[in-house]
Amino acid sequence: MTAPSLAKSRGFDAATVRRLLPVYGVYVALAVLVLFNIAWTDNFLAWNNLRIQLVQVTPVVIVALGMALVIGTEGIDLSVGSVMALGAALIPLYLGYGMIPAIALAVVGGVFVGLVNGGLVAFVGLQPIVATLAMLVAGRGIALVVSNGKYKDIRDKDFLAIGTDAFLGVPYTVWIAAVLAVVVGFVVRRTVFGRRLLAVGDNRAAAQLAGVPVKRVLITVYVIAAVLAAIAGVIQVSRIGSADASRIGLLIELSAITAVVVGGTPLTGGKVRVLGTVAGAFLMQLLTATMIANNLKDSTAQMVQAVIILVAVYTARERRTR
Amino acid sequence: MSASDAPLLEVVGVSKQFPGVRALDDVSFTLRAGEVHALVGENGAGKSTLIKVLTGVYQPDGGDLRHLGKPVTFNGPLDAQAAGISTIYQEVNLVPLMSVARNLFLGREPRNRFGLVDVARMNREAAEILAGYGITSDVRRPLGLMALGAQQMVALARAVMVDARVVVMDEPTSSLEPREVETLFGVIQRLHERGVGIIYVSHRLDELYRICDAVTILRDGKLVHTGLIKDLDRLQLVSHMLGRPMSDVRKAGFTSFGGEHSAAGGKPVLRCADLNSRHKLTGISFEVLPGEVVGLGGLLGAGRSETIKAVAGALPLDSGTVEVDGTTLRRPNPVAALKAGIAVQPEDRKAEGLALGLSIRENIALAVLPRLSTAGVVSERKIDKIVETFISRLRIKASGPHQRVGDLSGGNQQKVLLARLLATGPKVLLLDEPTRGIDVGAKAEVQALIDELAAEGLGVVLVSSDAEELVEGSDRVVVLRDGAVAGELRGDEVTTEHLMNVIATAAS
Amino acid sequence: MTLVAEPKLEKAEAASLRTERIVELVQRQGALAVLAIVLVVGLVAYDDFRSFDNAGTILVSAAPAALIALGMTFVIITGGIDLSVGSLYVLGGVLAAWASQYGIAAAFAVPLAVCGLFGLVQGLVIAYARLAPFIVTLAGLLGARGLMLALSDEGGTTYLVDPGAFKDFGKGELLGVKYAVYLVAVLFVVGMVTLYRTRFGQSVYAIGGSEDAARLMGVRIRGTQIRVYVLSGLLAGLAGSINAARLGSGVTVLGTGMELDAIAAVVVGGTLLTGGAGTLGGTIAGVLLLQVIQNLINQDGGVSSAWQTVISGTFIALVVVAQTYLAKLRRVASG
Amino acid sequence: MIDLRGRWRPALAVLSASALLLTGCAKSEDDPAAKSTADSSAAAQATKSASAGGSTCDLTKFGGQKVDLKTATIGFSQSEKEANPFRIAETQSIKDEAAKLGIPAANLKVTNADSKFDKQITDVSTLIDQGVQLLVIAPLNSDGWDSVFQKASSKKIPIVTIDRKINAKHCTDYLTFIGSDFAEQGKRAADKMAKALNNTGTVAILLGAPGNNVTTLRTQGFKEQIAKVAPNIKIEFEQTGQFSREEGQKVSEQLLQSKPNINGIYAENDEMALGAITALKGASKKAGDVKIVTIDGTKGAVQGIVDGWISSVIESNPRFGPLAFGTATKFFSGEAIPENIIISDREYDSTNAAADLGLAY
Repeated sequence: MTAPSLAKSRGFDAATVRRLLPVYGVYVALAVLVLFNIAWTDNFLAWNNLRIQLVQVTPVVIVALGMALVIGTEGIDLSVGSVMALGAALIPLYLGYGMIPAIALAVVGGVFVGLVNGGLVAFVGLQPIVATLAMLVAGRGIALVVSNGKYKDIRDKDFLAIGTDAFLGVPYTVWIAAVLAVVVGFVVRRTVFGRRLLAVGDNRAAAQLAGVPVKRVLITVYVIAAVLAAIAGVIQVSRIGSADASRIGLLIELSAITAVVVGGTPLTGGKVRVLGTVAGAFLMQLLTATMIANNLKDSTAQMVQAVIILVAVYTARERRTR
Repeated sequence: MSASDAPLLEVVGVSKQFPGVRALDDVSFTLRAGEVHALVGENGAGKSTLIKVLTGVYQPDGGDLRHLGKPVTFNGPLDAQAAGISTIYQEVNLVPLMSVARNLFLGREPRNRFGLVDVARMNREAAEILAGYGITSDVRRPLGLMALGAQQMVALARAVMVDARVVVMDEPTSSLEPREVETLFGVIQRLHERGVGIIYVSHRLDELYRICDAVTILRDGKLVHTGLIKDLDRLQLVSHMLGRPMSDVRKAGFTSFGGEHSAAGGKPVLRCADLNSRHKLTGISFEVLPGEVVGLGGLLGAGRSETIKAVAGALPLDSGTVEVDGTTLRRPNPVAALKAGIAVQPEDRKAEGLALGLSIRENIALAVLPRLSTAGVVSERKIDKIVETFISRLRIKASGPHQRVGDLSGGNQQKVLLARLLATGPKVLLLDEPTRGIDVGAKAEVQALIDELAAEGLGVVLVSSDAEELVEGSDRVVVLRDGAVAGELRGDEVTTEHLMNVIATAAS
Repeated sequence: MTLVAEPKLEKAEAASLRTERIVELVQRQGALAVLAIVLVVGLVAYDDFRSFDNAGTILVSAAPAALIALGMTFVIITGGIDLSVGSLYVLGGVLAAWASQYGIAAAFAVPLAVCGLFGLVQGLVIAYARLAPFIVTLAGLLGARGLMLALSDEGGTTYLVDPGAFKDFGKGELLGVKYAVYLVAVLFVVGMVTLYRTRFGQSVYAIGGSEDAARLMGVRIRGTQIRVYVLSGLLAGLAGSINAARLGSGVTVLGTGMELDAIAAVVVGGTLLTGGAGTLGGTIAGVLLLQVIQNLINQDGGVSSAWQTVISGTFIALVVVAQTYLAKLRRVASG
Repeated sequence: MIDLRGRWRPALAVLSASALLLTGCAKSEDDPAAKSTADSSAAAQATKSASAGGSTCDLTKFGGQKVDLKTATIGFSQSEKEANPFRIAETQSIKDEAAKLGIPAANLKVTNADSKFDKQITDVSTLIDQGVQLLVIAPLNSDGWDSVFQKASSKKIPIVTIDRKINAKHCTDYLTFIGSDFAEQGKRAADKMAKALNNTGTVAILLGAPGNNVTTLRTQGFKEQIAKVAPNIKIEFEQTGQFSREEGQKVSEQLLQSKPNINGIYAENDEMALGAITALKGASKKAGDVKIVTIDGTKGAVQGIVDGWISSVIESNPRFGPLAFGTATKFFSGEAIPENIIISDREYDSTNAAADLGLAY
């Protein structure tokens, strides 16, 4: 929106607000929360604090990016948390070969789960929620089996540096998330795959008849989501310094889905808002941070969160004019 | 029925406003007992809105609604149903997963003395009622497993089952075949005799003149004409609908096909040989020459749409070959078919044709994305170019290329779909009911376009339930029956009479 | 089309109808069939599995899960989903234990009222604000858990069930089977009658099958939606209640992942997540199946907890894949 | 149905290849800490108060039958996945002791409730159905065992609960509780904290999982004792770290930003403390800047003392095997068993951490 159009804001009536809210609602909410924190939370604007928020939000952002793509195809991926655990569990297993092979294998683990998810959805025709629910259960099991049920401490300096060191003052993990967000944004907006993905999400039968390789698109989407989740798992391991398959990524699917939906991507598919998703993840992160910083009780925190999710999703919902 | 003169249903000066559109503007309409009242107009004229006001789906912004002379307000479909108004919609609006009987009785199931649904009685009664409509299949089966026409019959049976005083029929014949249409007309006759008022919406002029007493014409949300249908000839009716002078309409005729195409001969651009698919197709063979329009005739369920899908690679084949320009498709699937130059326009444009939530631009470019991109990255410039070309060539009316396709009128949606097909630079066009559910003006444009494309040398396969359209638009007609070829009409044989003849003899 | 072709196709159609029926039966009762197989395997392989006591353990353990799955079946048939049930289950238990000091009636009534109200709010939001059930009940999951923590002093206080009628209900047996099992059985019968033989039940199927069609056919969409979420909330609260009676206290560390277990049981039982089709018989079979498998893993005793989850996940996938395959077969058979 | 020809072969290949890769040829880092765990008798539990004035229970009072442990069926119900050192050591200790006593592996039936309380109740019921003659339970929660007691007492099966107590009637519902006094652990942690901070400062608590008796008691004990011995220490922050390292780290990171004046962190288990250390490192704090007191006594935490990050660790000894089986043997031989067998937990601080590292688990 340019300045002149704001100037003649007589046209800025209820209808305009209604039209713009789904798109910009999440940013408004984010701004409100930031203002609240500036006013009430100590040291909020300190760079260190912002850095911590950025670092903590990265896993959710990365997972949510994949989730947004899956939701764009009218699917859902509940298995991301387990894939994170699997990626995490694979790291210590192969760190003996060095950092790169270990990360590569964690990614291969993600590809593996993604292929299974995608295969179940595309070829067998399972409901995404069921297919990935099965993988949610089995995936963590596999992660535990792989890691022998125990967590492992990591000592590889290079690997730990990913989680602790920074470039230009910004931690590597944040760079990684930013690059991934840009790449996903580019994929959605500018690539054949992105367009096809949206068409599949909007109308699968039509996409099929228009010559879109629907199955390949679906499988690719689930593979991407799983790979992103595995990367998030790797980052988490490097940050914590230990790979705990029973804990890593627990319930992250819910945070990711919330971030995506709050960001204005409808669960009905056919639309992906990458920037909105990132903003949605920040909103949820800032929300928890605010509540921890102000030492709210867990019970209050959860109830407040519930209400805010509802309000955010309500404003972000699509209003169809008929 | 009492001899009261009060009309069954009356709307006076009703208006209905939607964001940006005035769908109904001071419209009045009267339905009397025993009257079959045609409601006509182009798409977007306000017919559907008026029907929804009458059936309680919408509440009008202004004006009165009177039932048997008394003012009423319907707050929902239930209120209208309670007042004896039943509706049959164009697209079958029943629940496919529920059994036929449960669909028939939904909301008014017979109950036993414990207040529970009496399933045995319900099934028995359902079977009896449907037998009256010529349907003898098991009423306990899910409705979705029945043929479309039969489903429409169930919807009809449901609508008139109760003591309906008013029955609204929104294009009821669009998915019926001739025999079923006759059954429907029989039912309408019976209702007429019982004094039931019928509001009949249809694009098919023949039907209107056959069964209707009165006609109301809407255009752009306004009432244009209302009166007895016998006082209005066809040309007058069409000119009222289109808002064009009579002379223009006369020149154009009923369909806009120009007649014979100069199929210069040469090698067939499409050759299908012995297509077989279990339960659906048996030994279908035909060929299409460049510049030729080949019609696929036959009753609904005869295998027309299935044949189209099979050629387009969307229906798995047990055996048979599809050959385009002399090259046989190795593995029939939509991607391969498209690559070979086959473009298909499916019968149900909303379910299988368009991504309604996406823009015109995305829809047109969808099938040719690889061509408009380098290394998987699309070129916006190339897309813009191709989209602009087709928007102007097909005269797609929209606020711009970024408008959502779902917000367009049916005719423009169909054009977007055709634009997508043409953008692929096809050699063969498969058109399944290209003019169904679009208004008269758009229909003419689409028909003219088909002619034009054939003239450019494309092979066209045309499926249409509208016998006139099929006959006037095609150079040859291949008639199907029970998933097999029953006969072929060539040259002078391509007339409605011959077509009916082949279908009739084939069906016996 | 039927009018034309009926007489000729009769024979072929009769045959394909028969195939269709068989496939449909297997698909509907697939969970039951697998359950039977698993039971036979268990009976043959493990001595202790055969005991009457073990059957009782399976039934009584399955009781709360069965109640939750009962409500979930209604919700899923309408095409919705309810993620809040796990939290409502814990909340219901805490409330029941607290209320037991005022007698057995209060111990049942308070959780029912609160959880029913929770369901009502969710139903209202889903029906009127038209938000996706997934998100609404996800918020409900957080909200109900927060409420439970607030009531129990951040989980620090565990209310004990007062000795009295409510506690006796938890302990009581008839013919060696706990009262709760009878209660669940009765509720399932009531549920089946409601689902198959009342207009409300018909509306549930109609909405899930096609919301637009149902609306035009005069079904009260919002009313039905609200009612299924209330029902689901009530049943989750009741499940919490009977569990509190059994455990003798309002345990606060329960219920995580319960919603996913319930969804899995319902889906394994042959109910489509897309809505419009499903049976309560299948749901019972699904609940028991998951419980029996767990029991068999325990009987074996040699399976590590990591492998247990792998087995459960794979099993869910296999059953659902088999069902999808059968559904396809059915469509083919029906031509 | 599933069409896996042509183009999909690569996918299939990747699937099988990755499956192969994931299973075979793993190579982890060299593990210097993988020296044999000091399973010396020094690490075993020691009884602190075996008969601290409470009632006792013997075979006649309980009404059970004499059982020979060597041939008996014994059930052990573990509450959480053996993913953290405490649970690993606990289960291992039970199994090792059983083997030592010559109990055949088939007679020791082990279940794991995977942190689901419902499942633990069912697990124990199943164990009872299987005819176990002795139950060792590591309960997930202290309340909610009525149905189990009802079943077990009708069959007169003695129940030994370890590490967490069950709130129930001694000698009718269960035989004895073996474990630490959690409130006492909290109090000892408070003493250590007071000492480390010289009785003044601001302290944050990383709470355990909410709704857990361990959390409740460790918090309660700590707060009471701080109020008593060091009223000048203010507790300014209490947030749950869910007993996990990841959450502990996250919460500590937030804490260090919003309350930079914090001098001490009391973590209710070692995992959260280790998370807090990572957070401190991330905030460029040096070892000792913030005093950390924690409970459990895992190797990682004791190493933390050696490295200077942690002030002291109160042990919660998980090696219940010898004591549990020893108590059961005594009971079946007719001896009276006290209601609570409280073990004496070690504590580690800078004076003994390096030397006693081998005792940690």
